[in-house]
Parts: sequence; structure tokens; C-alpha cells
Amino acid sequence: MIKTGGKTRRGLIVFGSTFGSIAQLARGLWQSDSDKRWLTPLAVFLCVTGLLLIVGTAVEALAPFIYSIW
Amino acid sequence: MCYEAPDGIPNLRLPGDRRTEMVRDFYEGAPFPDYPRRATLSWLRGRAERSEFAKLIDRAIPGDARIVEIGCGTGQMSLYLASANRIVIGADLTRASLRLGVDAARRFDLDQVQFIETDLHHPGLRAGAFDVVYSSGVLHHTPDPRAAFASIVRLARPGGMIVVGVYNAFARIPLLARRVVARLSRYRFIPCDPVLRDRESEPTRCAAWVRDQYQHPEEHRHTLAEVQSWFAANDVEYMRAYPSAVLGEESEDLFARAADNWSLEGWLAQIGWIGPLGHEGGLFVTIGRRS
Amino acid sequence: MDLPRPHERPTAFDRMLTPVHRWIWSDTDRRVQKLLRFGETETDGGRDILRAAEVTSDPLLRRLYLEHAIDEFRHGVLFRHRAAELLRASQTGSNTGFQGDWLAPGGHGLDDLQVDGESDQNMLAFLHLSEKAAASRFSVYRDVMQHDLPTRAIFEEILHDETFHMNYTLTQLARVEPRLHKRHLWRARLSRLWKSYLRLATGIAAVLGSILLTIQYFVLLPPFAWLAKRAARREHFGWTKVAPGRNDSLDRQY
Amino acid sequence: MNILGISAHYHDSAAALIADGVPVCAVQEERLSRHKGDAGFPLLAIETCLQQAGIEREALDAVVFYERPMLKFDRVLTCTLRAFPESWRTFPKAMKNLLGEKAWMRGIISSHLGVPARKVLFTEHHQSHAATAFLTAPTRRAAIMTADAVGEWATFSVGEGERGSNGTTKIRRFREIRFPHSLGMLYSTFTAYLGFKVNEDEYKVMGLAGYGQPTLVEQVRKLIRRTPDGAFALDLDYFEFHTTAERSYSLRFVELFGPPRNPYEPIDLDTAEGQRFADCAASVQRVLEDTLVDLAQTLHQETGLTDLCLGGGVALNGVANVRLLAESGFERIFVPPAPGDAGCAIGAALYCDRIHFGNPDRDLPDHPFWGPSVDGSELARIAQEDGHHIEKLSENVLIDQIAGDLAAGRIVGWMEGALEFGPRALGHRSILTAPHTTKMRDRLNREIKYREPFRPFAPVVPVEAAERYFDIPPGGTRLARFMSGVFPVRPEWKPQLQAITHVDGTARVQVLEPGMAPRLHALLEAYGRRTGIPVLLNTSFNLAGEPIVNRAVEGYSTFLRSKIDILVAGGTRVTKRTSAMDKTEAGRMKEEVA
Repeated sequence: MIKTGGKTRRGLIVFGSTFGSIAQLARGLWQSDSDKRWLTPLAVFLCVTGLLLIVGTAVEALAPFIYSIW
Repeated sequence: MCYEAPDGIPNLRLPGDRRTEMVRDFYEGAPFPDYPRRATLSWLRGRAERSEFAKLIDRAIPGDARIVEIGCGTGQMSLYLASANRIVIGADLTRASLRLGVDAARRFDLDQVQFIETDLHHPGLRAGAFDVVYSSGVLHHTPDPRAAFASIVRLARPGGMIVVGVYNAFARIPLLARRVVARLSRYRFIPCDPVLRDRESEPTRCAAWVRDQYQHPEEHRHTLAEVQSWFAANDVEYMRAYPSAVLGEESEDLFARAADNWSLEGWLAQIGWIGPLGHEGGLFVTIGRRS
Repeated sequence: MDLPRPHERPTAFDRMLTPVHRWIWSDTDRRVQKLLRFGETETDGGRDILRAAEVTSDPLLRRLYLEHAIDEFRHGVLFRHRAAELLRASQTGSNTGFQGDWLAPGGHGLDDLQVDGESDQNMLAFLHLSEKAAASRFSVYRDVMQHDLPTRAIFEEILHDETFHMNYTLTQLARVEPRLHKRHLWRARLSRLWKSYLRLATGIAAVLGSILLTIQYFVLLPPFAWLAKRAARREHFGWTKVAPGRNDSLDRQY
Repeated sequence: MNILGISAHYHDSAAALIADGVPVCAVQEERLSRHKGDAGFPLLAIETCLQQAGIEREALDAVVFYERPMLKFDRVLTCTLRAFPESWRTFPKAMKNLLGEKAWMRGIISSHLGVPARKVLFTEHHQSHAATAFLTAPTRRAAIMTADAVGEWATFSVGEGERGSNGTTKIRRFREIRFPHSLGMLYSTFTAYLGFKVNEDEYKVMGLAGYGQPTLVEQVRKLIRRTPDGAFALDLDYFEFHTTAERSYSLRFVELFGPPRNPYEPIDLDTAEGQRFADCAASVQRVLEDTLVDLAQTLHQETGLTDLCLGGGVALNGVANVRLLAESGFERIFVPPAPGDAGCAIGAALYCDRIHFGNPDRDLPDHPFWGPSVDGSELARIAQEDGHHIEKLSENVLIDQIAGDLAAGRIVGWMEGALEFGPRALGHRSILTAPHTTKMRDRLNREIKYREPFRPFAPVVPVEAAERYFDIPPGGTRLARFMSGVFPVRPEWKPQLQAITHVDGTARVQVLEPGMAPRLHALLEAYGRRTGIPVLLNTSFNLAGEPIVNRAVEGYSTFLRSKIDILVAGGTRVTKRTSAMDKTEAGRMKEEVA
């Protein structure tokens, strides 16, 4: 049986991995052959919003309050 | 015993009281729901399985069960349930509806369904003969639902399942509110009815819905606690409700006992039904096991 | 008359029907028919419980079931004998009139229970309930049998056994499946309420999230949308070459 | 080296484990979770894979996800921007969906499995399709063509694969066609228009096509035009799938083809309306075939190879596959048993093994049976508990008895060995019956499968006898191995094979080699000895709307809930307690009504 650990713990692992993924996305867009440099700031910004979503799902109980950070 | 069986539908009905006759006349005028002209069994199953409940109940009933549906109307549920080695008796007050059911059964080549015309107070069926007694959207249209319930329970064998769908007092509030407006405007204006909106392009189905929901001559509404009291009075063990009356419980096996039966939670859940069930008629289903 | 023992108090329903029962048992013919029928159901019940004793893997239960089954068989014999006596006494022969069967139900046939393959818990729970129901009814029958003392004595004796059956099934049920303590039950209930709060919270969060994202959409996206549309217009239709190095590294997520 | 491949999150999740270059286990999540088309993270499937291989998570050398999440995010974002401002409703949903979860696959996989993030790798979606198609096919060198609805950006790609003499493997994709121009989307749009479920019921369109005439080809060609460089492009005015999630065809589409079908009304082929839908289906099918054939011809000329490997969901279209075989110039066509997204789990893992780690090429067993095995004694135990009639028989007796049952017109639920990977039941989880009469087809439809009457059932035939009953061209046997082709039934046999002959005289036949499923082969031969025709009707062992059964209990409950007469798992044969008295019982009940 795969033990997946608590939801919060998993959320933290996912959170930790996001920065590498965002960096890859930014690098990819910046160097892309179809010239999408202009998309990079928006994509990165939205990903940061996404971090909030991850935190929101990880600590469900406080989710409504997390959004008030905004 | 002799009985008449025109169109292959035995007539076991005794003349009823005035209010029952009124309901009968109401349905005799417009059998509902109708079958499309070339309906097939796969069409019926597709249509039935739009409802999660139909799928769950089909899964819960064993393959060799004997089922009686009280108030089967045109028999769509009876025909849907008539798979595997099940035997289904569909009983209704209204011959015009049953005739449609018989035609459909013939067309679908289902020989394990028998439709009978009868009254639920004197069903003329052997007591204790059925594994499942199913009755949805019927009891609340009888003059005395509690008594009607007592008489259908007898059809189930000890240990048999009773599945009863009635209007919920809470979940029907939105419709009652709309009905006030509808009556004031003499049914010219019915605001925010999602079913009517869906059927915008089909005037006959719209009219059928308005007739059934807004102009029914006999209608009662019940709470879960009320239905549970019927159960208790008739030696029926309460199993669960659909939608579940346990907060946050997903209904999977309809014939399994609910995780809990806590009345406060039941009330909270019923208030919660106003949303999802209130959209349509506000029908909830309670399932019990005859002890 | 001695007071009924705690577990053989009739239920409200049965108490309500006392006059009916009194009427049913008042007539000898009816009494004979009923006793014969009770004799049958008790014997049937005994057979089923015997089967349960054969099936169960629990040695203690096996012994108790056996005991129980023997009791039931004995009850059957008692009922039949008494009926025979009454028949001989009345000399009228049996005359089936209105039986009032459903008004005065007898013991418990187990015909609705598939004894084989039934778990011990289910079996015990079932037995407990049916014994309880039977005890309730028999106590009413006993009470209305003021005029027929021998029959009353039979019910008295059977009731004594029923009380034992009722109690052993309950204690065994508690042994086979130790009941959760009340506190556990409450904890379960509260945790469910908490979970439904969580769902509410995530629901609210989802709505808030949608609002935030929609605001972003209209505030943030327009200039990028313009750029995207311009780029789309310049994009050619048809084949796009797959750059040779694109699949070299499996580490890439982009 | 242990490599886990995962496909998840869109439809039909799956996991596959490759150990030392050979698949050990591959299974779709739906078969375990029992939710049809389960798209969740395939935890159960992963667990099964690890169990079957007998390894712990720590022993995994790599976990490969079948697409690149950030590239997908780029595509979704770009398309949303292009559709501004109509896309305002889809934007929050899409962003929550992607950024709330799916974009962070590296973290999700590593958090679920507890493997370090650096071990989580990614292949491109169409690269995975190409790998599934080429690496599982017994060919040294082949052209590769993949087509589906959409992966990240690509919807169609061509390339070639090569197994070198020194054990190295190469897969090179030359070029691709990008979203929103997609053959899969074109077909899915018609699926939705015809009132079927997108991503699930595309085969119904194919079945319906047999009843229509391609009279609307000109109209369909307006939707998809060929570009000067030989690719294709959709005219987006007719579509809405790239802007909204609600509907995939636009008002102009409806103007062109008429009102869409109400999904809840039956199709009546005798009316003009019903015929119009059949013609629509036939027309889009024809255009799909024509386009594929043309693209494949170009690829053939370009590569000069004799073999073609097909991947992606479009490769499930058996009619198109046969036309490709006949007209593209390729001599052999290989379609894997699971060409769709679920199959990518195997492809991604194999690609990682052969190309990323450069492990030497190995010949793979050429069968689809990679799932958990069924246990006949488990069936015997539970059926016995319920009092059904069971027999444990030796191999020969069992085969002979089942052949007798089939010849007597009984419906047999057949379970043996490992579960199939992929959408088709290829003889390990099948419902088998005699294929001779339309009566049998109608009985199956009425009592078990509840299919639309226009959908045909498939036959299975031993390879030795295939030519006798079916008109299979050279190379067709390979397609028929995994039911990937539709072939004509020989006219003289049609009266004896009514239940499996489609209205256009074809059948989606499975040609069975003895080595692939020896018991089923033996059964076919025994049936042939009894009846003279070694052909059986073979349909997947499930009820309508449910996934194919996996374990004995699921087969058993399906058996009880339907009118399957006999259930076989391993050496156990079960008959129903009540089946014999079924009719009398019904009669008695009806009497009692009085």
C-alpha cells in the first residue's frame, strides 16, 4: 500500500517543486523558437497565482482566508 | 380468482374514494412521461442513466430480485430495472399510462415485466412476495400518505427493501414560492423554473411539467423525520436517504446502512437539499429494510 | 399475577392490540389453529437455527445455537400437544373461520434469512430482533389468556426461554462485534461536521478564486491578448518542423 | 532498471512498469477504481504495477509522465489569449485546473510516490504515442504516424523509428501539425454533434457511418482544408472548442449541417433526420480516411519504408486503418492494443528506457495482457458461498463443455489470465457467444450490452481459419491481431455469421494466433469441431457504462446482474442457481398477481 502522507505534507512537496517548474517555463518561453518572449511575464505571474491555489488546496480549512491575502 | 385483463393488463383496482378518483382522472388525461415513437431499450437506459440515482438503484438491486413498482406511470423505471433475472411488477392507477408501458415492453422484447392496474390500498398482490418495493413520486399524491405507506410495506418480504421517494418539505420550498407567483398570474408567468427553461422548445413537455408540479390536485410534503416515523411504525429499519442525509457521505451502495443517523445532521442535510433538489421537484428517496 | 420481567414487556403496538388478541384467543377453534401454526413456525425456526449452528465457525455460538434450536423444537411440541388437547376437549373438529393471522403473528420462521453464508453478526442481530418481537407478542398472549390456564402456562414457559434467547443473542453480538463506545460515535459525528465545514470552505475558496482570476482576466490579459492575436495572424498554417534537439532531455517540462 | 510510466488527468489514466526493458505490468486506473474513464492520478494502477513487479517505490529508477505540463500550460494560455474576450468563462476554470494541480506534475508525482523530484521525467505527448506505436511493434525500422485530438501543441506528427544492429534505438519525428488544427478534434466535434460522448463514443460514429452515404463530403471539406505544404487546417469559424468548453461546434456548423441530434432521442434510421445523421457520420469518416491516406502516402514516398506504426486515438478507427493498408503504399501496419492516451504510459516508460537511458533493445512479447491475473479458485469460493452451481474442471473437459454451451446458444462470461491493456477485450475478459444469428445479437443487446442497434459486435477467429470466413488482405492479419481493422465477411458465410456482420458487410475481426491466448484458441477449435465454424462473437466483459471487469468478483457480480448464462474463470465454471427456472418463476409470479 502506497502511503501518501498527509494532504498538507504533499501540498508542501508540490509547493517546493513549483519553483523549478516555473523557471523551466520561463526559460522555455524566453528561448522558444516561435518567439513568445512577450508571454513570459504573464505566464510567470499566473504561476505565482497558482502557488496560492496550491496552498489553498493544501490547507483547506483556511482556504477562504488565504485568498484574502490578495 | 378471476379478473379482467384487457390489453394484457390485469385490472385489480377497486373503485376508490373521491380524492383517489380525482388523482386518477388527472393522470388518465395525460399519461406521462411518453416514449418517443421508435424508442429502443438502449435509448431508455441512456435516458434513465442521466440520473445518478437510477444507476445506483440498478446496481443495488440483485440480479434475481422480485420488484414491485407502485405508481409506475408509463413504466419507464420498471422497464429499466427489468434486466438480468429480475421480475418486475409495475402497478398503477391509470390504464392509459400502463398501456404505453405494455407497448414499450413488447417493443423492447422484455417479458419479465407485468403491468397491473390497481390501487395501492388494495393492491391485490400477495403480501410479502417482493424483494424490493419501489415507489417514487406517488405517496405524496395520495390522500393519506402514512396509510398508503403502511399498505405498500406489506408487499415486501421480511428483509426486503423499501424504496420510497416523496417531496421534501424543505427542498420543495423554491417550487412552492414559484407556485405562488404562478397561481397569482394564472399560470401565465412561472419565474426561474430550470426544467421549464430546459424544455423551452417543447411546449407539450412544458405543459406536462406545469400540470404535474403546479396544478396537482393532491400534494403533500414530508420531512425525513416524518418518513422515518412511518418506517418505525411499520417495522421498517431505516437504511439511508438519497441524497444522503449524512453530511459529506457519497451514496455508493443504496442498500447499505448509512454511516450514521443523527437527527440534527438529517435536518442540516435537508436544508442543504434546497439547493440541488430545489431545482426540480424536490423529491428525495428514503430506503429501508423490512424487519 | 407477577410483574413482567424487564425484557418481556410488550411494545406499545402490541399493547394497543390487546383487545384484538383477547378476542382472537377467546374462541377455542381459533386458539387451536393458532397453536398449531405456532407449533409449525417454532419447529421451522428450530431447523434454521440448527443450520446456523452447523455453519458457524464460532464454537461458543455453535453450542448456544444448538441449545436455542432444541428450545424451539420443544416449543413446537408444546404448542402441538396443547392444540391436540384442546381439540379433543372441544370435539367440534377444526373449523377454519377467520384466523386473524396477521393480527396475531406467531414466533419466528427464519425463512427470509439465508442462513448459509450469513455472518454471525447478522445472524445474531436477526435472532435478537425476532426473539424480542416474539417475546413482546407472547407476553400479550399470556396476559389475555386468563381463562385458559394450561395454555397460559405454555406461554409462560416459552417466554422464559425467549428471554434467555434474547439476552444471549445480544451479549454474543456484543462479543463478536464489540460496540464502539458512545464517545467514538460522537467523535465520528463531529468529524463529519468538520468535514462539511471544509467543503464549505473550499467551496467559498473556489468562488473567491474564480472572482480573482476573472478580475485578472479583464485587467491583466488585454495587452497580452492583443499580442497573442497578432502573433496568431502571423503564424503559418500547416507543418511545423520538430527541432532535432527538442526531445533530447526528458527533464524538460516545457 | 525499473521505470514507471504514468498517463493521467485527461481521460483514462494508466500506469505501466518496465523492468529490465520489458513491461511487467500495465493497467488502466478505471479497471481498478471501477469508474469508467477514470482520469484521476492512477494511484491504484501504480500500486498494482509495483506489487506485480514485487518492488518498492525506492527501487524505481525513473518515473516518466507522458506529456510536458508546462508546454501544455503554454498552449492553454495562448489559446485563451487568442480567444479573448469570449474565453472569459473558461479562463478561471482552466487556470484553476492547471495551476491548481496539473501543471505541477513533478511535485505531484514525487509527493504521491515519495521519489525525489529529479527522478520524475517527461516525454512529449506525441513522442509517447510514437514510442508506444514503434517500440511495442515487431519491426526493425518503420515510419511512424500519430494522430489524436490534442496533446500539448501537436495534434498530428510523422516520423520514423529504427532499431540499430547494435541494440540502439532511435525515434525521430520530422514534423507536426499544431492545435487547433486537429483530425481528432474534427471527429470529436462530429461525435458531439451526433449526440454521443466526446472522447468515449467516437466508435459509435464509425458504427453509424456504415448506415449512411458520404453525401456531405463537400460540406465536411469546408471545415478542413489542405494546406499547400500537404498538411491540413481547420476553418475555425465552424468550431468553438478552442474558445469555450461548453460546445465544440459553432452556429455556422449548425447552419451547414442542420440541427444537432438530441442525445436522449433514439436514432431512427428510417426517417430522413436519422439518415442525415448517418450521412454526416459517413462523410466525416470518409474525409478522415482520405486525409490520413494522403498524409501516409506522402510519408511512404518520403521514407521509402515498408512498415508503418500508427499511434494516437485516431488509430482506433479500424475502417481508416484498413484503407491505409490498402492505399498508403505501406505493406505492414502496426497498431498497438492501446494506441490512446492510456497506452502512453507504456510508451513513455519504454522511450525512457531505450532512448533516455540508452538500454539495449529487447524483443517484447507481442500481446496486450499486462494487467492483474484472475483467480479461478476465488470465483469458486464466492459462487459456492452463494449457492450457485460450480464445477472445477480439467483443461480439456472445460474447453469441451464450454464449446458445447456456446453451441447450445448460451452466453458465456470468459475470464482467464492477465487483464488486457487497452480499450478492447482480446480474449481474457470477454463475453462469448455463437455468432450465427441476428437473434443472438439482439439478445445480447437487449439483455446485457444495451447498445444502440447500429453498433456491430466483433468476431474472433483462429488465424488458420481467418481467410476462409473473412476477406483479409496481405498484412491485414497483423491489424486484426488487436482488432484494429475492419474486414469484409465473405459473402457465402454471411448467413452463418449474422450476429457479427455489420450492415455494410464487414466485421471488426480479431484473428487469434495460438500463442497469444492458447485457451481461447483451443475453445475456438473445439467450437469449430462441433459446429463447423470456428468463429465466436467476442465482446468486452462489462455492462453498459461500466469498465471491463478485472477480478473474479467483478466478473461474478456482472454475471449475476445480467443474463450471462455461464461464467468461466480459470478452470472454474459457474452456472446460475435460478437460470433454469427463470421463465417458470416469471410465469408463476404473473399467476400470483391474481
